[in-house]
Amino acid sequence: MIAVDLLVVVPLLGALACLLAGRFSAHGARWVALVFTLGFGGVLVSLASEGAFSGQVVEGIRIAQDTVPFWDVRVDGLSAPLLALTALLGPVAVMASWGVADRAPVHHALLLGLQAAVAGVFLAADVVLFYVFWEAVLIPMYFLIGVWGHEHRRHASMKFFVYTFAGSAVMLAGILIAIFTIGATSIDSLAAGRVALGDPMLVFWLLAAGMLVKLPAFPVHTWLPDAHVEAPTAGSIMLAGVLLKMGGYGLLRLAIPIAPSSFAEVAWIFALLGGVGIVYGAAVALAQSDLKRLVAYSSVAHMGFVLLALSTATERGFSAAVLVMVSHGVVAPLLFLLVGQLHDRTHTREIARFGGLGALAPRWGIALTFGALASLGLPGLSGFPGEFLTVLEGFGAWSWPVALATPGIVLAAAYNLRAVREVVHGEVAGEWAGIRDLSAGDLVPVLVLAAAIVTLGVWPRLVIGMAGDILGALSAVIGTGV
Amino acid sequence: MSIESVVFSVLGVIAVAGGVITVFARDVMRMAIGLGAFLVAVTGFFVYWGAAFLGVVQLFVYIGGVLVLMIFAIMLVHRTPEGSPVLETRHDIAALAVAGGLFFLVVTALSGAVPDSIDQGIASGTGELAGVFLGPMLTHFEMGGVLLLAVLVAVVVILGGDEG
Amino acid sequence: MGALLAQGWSVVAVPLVLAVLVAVSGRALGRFTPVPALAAPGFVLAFGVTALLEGSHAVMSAGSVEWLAATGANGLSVGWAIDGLSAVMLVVVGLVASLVVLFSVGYMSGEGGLPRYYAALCLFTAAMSMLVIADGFIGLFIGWELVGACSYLLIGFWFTRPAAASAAVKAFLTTRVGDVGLLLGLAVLWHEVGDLSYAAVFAAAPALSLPVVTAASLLLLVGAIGKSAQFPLQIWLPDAMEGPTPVSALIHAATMVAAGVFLIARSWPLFSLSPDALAVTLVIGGVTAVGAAAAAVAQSDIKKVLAYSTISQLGFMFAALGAGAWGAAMFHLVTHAAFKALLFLGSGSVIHGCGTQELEEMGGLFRKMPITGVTWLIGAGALAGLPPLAGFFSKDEVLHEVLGAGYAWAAILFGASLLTAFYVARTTRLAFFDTYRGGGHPHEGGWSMRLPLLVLAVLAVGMGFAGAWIAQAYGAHHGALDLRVAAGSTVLALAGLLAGWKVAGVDDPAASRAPGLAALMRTGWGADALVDRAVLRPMARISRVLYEGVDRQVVDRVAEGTATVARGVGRALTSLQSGDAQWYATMLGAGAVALLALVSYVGRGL
Amino acid sequence: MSLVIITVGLFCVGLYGVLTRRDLVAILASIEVMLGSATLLLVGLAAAGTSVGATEGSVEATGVMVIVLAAAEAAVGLALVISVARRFRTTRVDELTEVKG
Amino acid sequence: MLVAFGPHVLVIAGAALAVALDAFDRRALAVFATVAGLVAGAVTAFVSSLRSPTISGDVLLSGTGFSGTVGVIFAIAAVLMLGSWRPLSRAPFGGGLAALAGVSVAAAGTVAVAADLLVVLIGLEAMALCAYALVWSARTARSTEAAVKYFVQGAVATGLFLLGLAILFGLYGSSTSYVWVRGVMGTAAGPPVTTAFVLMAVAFAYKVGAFPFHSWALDAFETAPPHFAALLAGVPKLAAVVAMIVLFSRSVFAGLPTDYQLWVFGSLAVLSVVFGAAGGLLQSSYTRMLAYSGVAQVGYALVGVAIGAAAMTAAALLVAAYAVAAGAVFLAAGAFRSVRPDWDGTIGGLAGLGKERRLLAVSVAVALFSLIGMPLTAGFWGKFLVFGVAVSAGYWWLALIGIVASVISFGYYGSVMRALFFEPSPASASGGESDSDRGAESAVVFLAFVLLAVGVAPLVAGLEPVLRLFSFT
Repeated sequence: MIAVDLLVVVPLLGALACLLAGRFSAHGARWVALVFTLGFGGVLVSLASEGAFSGQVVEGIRIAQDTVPFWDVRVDGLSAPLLALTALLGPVAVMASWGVADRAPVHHALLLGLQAAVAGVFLAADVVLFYVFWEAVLIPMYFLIGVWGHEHRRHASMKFFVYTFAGSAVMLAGILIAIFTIGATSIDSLAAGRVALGDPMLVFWLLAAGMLVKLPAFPVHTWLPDAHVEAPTAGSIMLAGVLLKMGGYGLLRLAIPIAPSSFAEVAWIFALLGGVGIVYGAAVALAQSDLKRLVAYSSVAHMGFVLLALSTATERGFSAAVLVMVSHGVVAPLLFLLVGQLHDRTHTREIARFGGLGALAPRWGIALTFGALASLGLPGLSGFPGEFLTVLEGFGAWSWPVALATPGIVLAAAYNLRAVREVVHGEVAGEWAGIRDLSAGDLVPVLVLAAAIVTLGVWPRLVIGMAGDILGALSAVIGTGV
Repeated sequence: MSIESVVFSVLGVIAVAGGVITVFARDVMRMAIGLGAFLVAVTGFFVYWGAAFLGVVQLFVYIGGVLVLMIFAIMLVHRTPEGSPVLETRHDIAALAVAGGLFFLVVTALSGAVPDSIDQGIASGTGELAGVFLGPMLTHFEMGGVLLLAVLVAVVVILGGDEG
Repeated sequence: MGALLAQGWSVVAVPLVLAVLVAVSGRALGRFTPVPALAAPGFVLAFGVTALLEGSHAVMSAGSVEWLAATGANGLSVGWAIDGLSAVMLVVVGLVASLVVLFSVGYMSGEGGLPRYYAALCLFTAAMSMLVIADGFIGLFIGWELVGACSYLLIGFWFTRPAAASAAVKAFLTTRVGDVGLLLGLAVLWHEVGDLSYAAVFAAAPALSLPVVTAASLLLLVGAIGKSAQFPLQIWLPDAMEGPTPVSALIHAATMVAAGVFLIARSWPLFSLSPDALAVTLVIGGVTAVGAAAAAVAQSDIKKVLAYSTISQLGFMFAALGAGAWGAAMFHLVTHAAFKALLFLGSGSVIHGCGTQELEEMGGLFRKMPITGVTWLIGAGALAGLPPLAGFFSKDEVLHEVLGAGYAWAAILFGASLLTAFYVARTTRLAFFDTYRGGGHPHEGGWSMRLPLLVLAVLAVGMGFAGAWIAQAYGAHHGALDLRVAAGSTVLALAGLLAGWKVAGVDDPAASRAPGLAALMRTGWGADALVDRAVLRPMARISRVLYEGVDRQVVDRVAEGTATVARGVGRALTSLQSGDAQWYATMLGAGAVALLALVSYVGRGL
Repeated sequence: MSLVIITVGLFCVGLYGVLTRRDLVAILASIEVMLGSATLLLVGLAAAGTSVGATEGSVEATGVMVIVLAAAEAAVGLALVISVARRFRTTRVDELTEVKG
Repeated sequence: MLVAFGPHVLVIAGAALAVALDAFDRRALAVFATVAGLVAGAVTAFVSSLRSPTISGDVLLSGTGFSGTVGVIFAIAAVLMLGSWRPLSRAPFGGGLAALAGVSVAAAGTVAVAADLLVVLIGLEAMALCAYALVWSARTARSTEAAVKYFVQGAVATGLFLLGLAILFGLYGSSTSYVWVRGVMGTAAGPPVTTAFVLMAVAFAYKVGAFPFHSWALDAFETAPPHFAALLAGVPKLAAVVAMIVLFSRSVFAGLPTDYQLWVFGSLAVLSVVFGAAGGLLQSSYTRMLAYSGVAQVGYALVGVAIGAAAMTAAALLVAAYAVAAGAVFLAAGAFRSVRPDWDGTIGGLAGLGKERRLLAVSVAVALFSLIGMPLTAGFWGKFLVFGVAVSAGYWWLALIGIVASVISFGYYGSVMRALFFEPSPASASGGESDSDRGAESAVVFLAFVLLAVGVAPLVAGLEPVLRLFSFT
């Protein structure tokens, strides 16, 4: 019997251990961080024995039964895949930031804190706890960007914090209304007592606002490119990998269950935002001259798929949304990891300055090509099942208008392959003649992510199998129209 | 016209005149005189209403206070080239609006709530007063002591120290 | 045998595993890398033959897994269902692929990055197999996309050549446009039927309303057009010649580009219900056949000639499909696979021999490279449609069917075959006869290059007589030889050959007579320029405007603007703190007055 | 009523003085007028007997406390004014505008 | 009576002792005497907070949250006084200043629990008089100027309160105790009552520094000695807010239709929030920025006051959290100064301090996050409850304004963290001899720890333990 609570506790202990170890040796702190992030995975795996990955609900410990305890954590089919994602990206992020020299222990402690907070978001079964973790995520991320970021890190960190904090603040208003009109804080009871809401539409939009910013959906996405470009590699990995997922997760976990009928009423807006995001994000990505910014905008496009999938309000649509989220949660980190490794070597991300790197650093070149193909949704890789299902279901729900979003699919291929052509292919840029190819150490995280990408692409049921029941129930609730 | 109303009117006139002079006089001495007149008139009211003790307190506290005030005033007040102390006033519409508005609103609010004439006075000896202070108003008394302690220390701190 | 057949998945799995093996252990295997690479298509071939020998055109082996179902079955399964059609395709794929790998041993020797090359070939074999054995549209689509990816990788094999890199991207993007159509077609079917397995869709098809069927068919057609480089998506195939020649033979002549034809043949129960869709297919096929043939006439690069020729021949197949004869189309597909692969490998041997692709720098190679020459002549004859070569029979059947569909289109196709014979003769003479104009020392390749040529040559000769048997294998009727058509086309072919031969003698006649037209034809009717002006440049401009104009100037400006606004408000408010104590006191009093006023207002009940 | 008008009027006059007098000494004087008139109102209204069941002495006691309070205000105020005069060699409040923004 | 006033008496006694000790120039001892008085007062207050609420002599409330508030006020003050031990023991009349601080805190404690208009008035006055001197005690030109301006505005405010008192006492008086006035007044909501209501509301709004009665606060908190700014910024507000809700919503003016409280304090709240948040964005001076942010924080508290009795607990918790956090950040200013004697007082001047004094900087960050209202800090629960009550009272827009303003507030709170952690230390870092003020630093760290503890504990233990301290029933 392993307590679910450990998923929050272990990384926090890890953060402390990191700081302590840092007093003696920075390198030791790295290993400590790695061990604890792996420990997180270990806890999660051991939870499998209790059915955490077969859609079962695994409750955490309830402290202080008598009073009103906000601490109520559990793993269920919806959170399990995202927790697995968190477990996967934790070590990857640590390995990706192995070379951080400046205050490395603090850096890794913040990473672990971030992991704890994100895990908390996915674990929380109580809306207050959910919000607490939701906000707590900002703090380590803010410092990661601000301290270890690149040229414009100060502005970027401020923008990231204020922008997303604004979103979640609005969300807080919604949460408050829900709590104090329904008179409960556990998400289940909120969903159960939703009829008490005087103005569900207001509540829904207040809640959704925060999540749409986090996702991010067009037109509230502009914090993302800045944050990504300036963030250190590990920060980008966590940001793209799990932080963005909080948005979609929040919609499925909180906003839709509390106000399903309102959601059904405005689903078309979500479809619209999603469709626009798909095309817009891809088109803008096509215009980027900065490799990292390109990847950032591709995230906007992918999150557009999530919105479109959600808007169908069917079980399969929700499954598609989860698939896209998880897939993007491994593909984008891979790309950011590779871009980061390139930046470590060349200290630039200017696409124009590269060329023929495939000849100079074959391993890296192959990896980037692989990542690009995954990102453009090639079958057999993780991107395909979700986007494929999204289009099928989207057509079912919205019919021909969905065709307007499909140019995004071509554009996705365009910007990804353009990046490959300009950077990996083409004339060899003599500037980087002596560039180091990926070392074995660099390869480990790359291979881990690549393996995940292939696995998800070949066997998507791994993910949707867990969430199916919950999502089915959710779409059924929407069907009832209450 | 009863003797009461006559007394009342006289005191009122003095008080108003004194107050107005205090606020508008350019010359320090005039201001001092005006303030004195105002305070005396207030004292007069107290006595007239039978609150003799109150009057006495007022007299002592303020005559002392005002004397001190005036001495310092004449010491400190900014002087013209000719050497005569001048008190300048910047009349401004905002201040006038505030004062006027307050007057209007308060008076209209109180109109009707209070009788036109004073029909009864306050008659109480110092004994009763002591009784009150040691009885129901003990806390007030203590607080007054605290207040004076604060004043004492504050004044010492502010004036006692050299320009540290 | 049956045991093997039952395990349909293996025909995908084995090449896949071998691909991984080659990719991983390529460096270790060294010069033996091709061995496992050869095993992959070999297995496919063996499997296909086994299936073919079953002699049944119905489904012989099937199986599937629920793939995208969260819970239970929801019609999104992936699986295999091997029938005659798939068997024939498997044989084609396996055979050509094996020969191409064999050919590559000689052709690619000494190249860098061979593991990548052979791994991609194996992967392609796997993907192509998946495409053909799929039991439903999902499996087909997966294979469909994967072969595209392999094509991308192989065209860009020499990725440091900008031309190759660009060609790879161009190929992928152009086909991707078609794929989107296919995807939407699937969406329509999914929406209407709720199940994407062939069985379910075809069972439900007759019940569907005609507009739905037409819409679905046309969308599938879009996909086919993209893959098979039909008008208006033909532009990528000529550029694809940047890839290694064996790749061109396999992917861009024999198998992948034919997938479009296979798709329509496969979904015939659907297409056959929609006359409009068939009509469109016919039009596209006809236009492409003649247009591409004309473009081929003006090419100076031997591979470009073959590329346009491929487009044109695929046009024939589409025309046949449009005419309602999927059997004829498939037959032509099979024969074309043989003789076009032969021609490509032949050209490869030529290029290998004299190190150029320019016809101007060839000539008189027949004597210098006899085997290549002979086999080339056979292939050329087949392409031109000379009896009794394979091309003759299949093209005869196609023309016969189109004739049945309408004289106009038949006339166009006859014209196309005339042009075909013309450019065949021209190319052949320029390359193999007269005197050698190049600077190199042309020579035959090794046995590994000769053997495939011979095998394919044999097929190009013999296959024509196996028409009935092949048709029976995939269960289509095989009409007897239509002598009128045969005679006509033969005459046309001879005429074309003669003309072509003569013209080839003169120095660039077309250019001298009608330079404009020649240039237009050489550029494939200026399609690239058109696309560049109509699509690429506008798209680039739009995306730049969206980013710099909209995203930075508007969307982000608004977000950042809120901060500016807040500071502005702050500046206005802090101007109250003038430092004047009496002003502060005035504010205080004013506040009191305002509140008093407010309250007396509230008192009167708001 | 006349009492109210007189006292409130004086209060406002004093307030006006505080808001307009330039010299801290004069401001102090104006403050005295404000507080004095307020005290006057307090005692006066009580004397007017509008208050219910007044216990003997409580009014005077209250008045005394108020007077003490006003005196305290004046004392500290004066101390501050003197320190200002010492430091800035002036008691003009309009010359004290260093702290702002 | 003694139960109610006992704690205050202890504090005052400590202060008096401090005065005496100062006379013998034993400043350090004087400070400790004050602290001792505060601690004793806090302890007794906490003890009596276990009793049920009583009102002694119609004058002072005690028991439950009332004593609890007093205890919190004294406790915070005690920590802050300890933290300011070094500067005080070095300042001329340090003991006297300590005594003044003690007296003002005692007065604040009285105001918080007073049930008598006159006592409230005297208490406010005592606080004010001490505050003038404490602000002045920086002995700089700016502080003198600020003090005298503070005084001018204070005099007007006192006058207004006195006017209101005169009206109430004159009309319903002979006693100024809430119980009495309320009894006589009944539910009469005539113009005189509303007038008195507004006049007193203004006096309180001035005391807490709400817009447009805030000007003194900006100058005072900027120029005062940091350790006294720390004391004056938080503690009096806690007292005043509790007193306001008692006076305006629970006793004397409870008879008024709630519209009055809502409109008066609601409008003040919105104005203050907007002014503080927007104005803070422009400040370059660390302490002045904090002063501006204080105005915004008062706005949040006034949301609670506008709602009234229902929000009393929430508002008290919010202001208490603010008092702790404000104490920490202001005290930190002194600590910064001692680390960097050549600090120009600007936010930018703090560049790189995060590396030099990590624990101090992190604690400041915690306090700032609490001021923002981030979860995991006490500040979150304060806002959570206040806005929650506002929402449940149907004023979700009031809550939304507050929430959005707290987002804006990150603009200036964040700039401090940015300077501390993101900026490199200036090249000429070691200008002047740096000897860090351990006392102040450890006080800051302790306060930050309190904020964290109160912020995290409720997650697992529920809010009850925290709220028990501020339940006024």
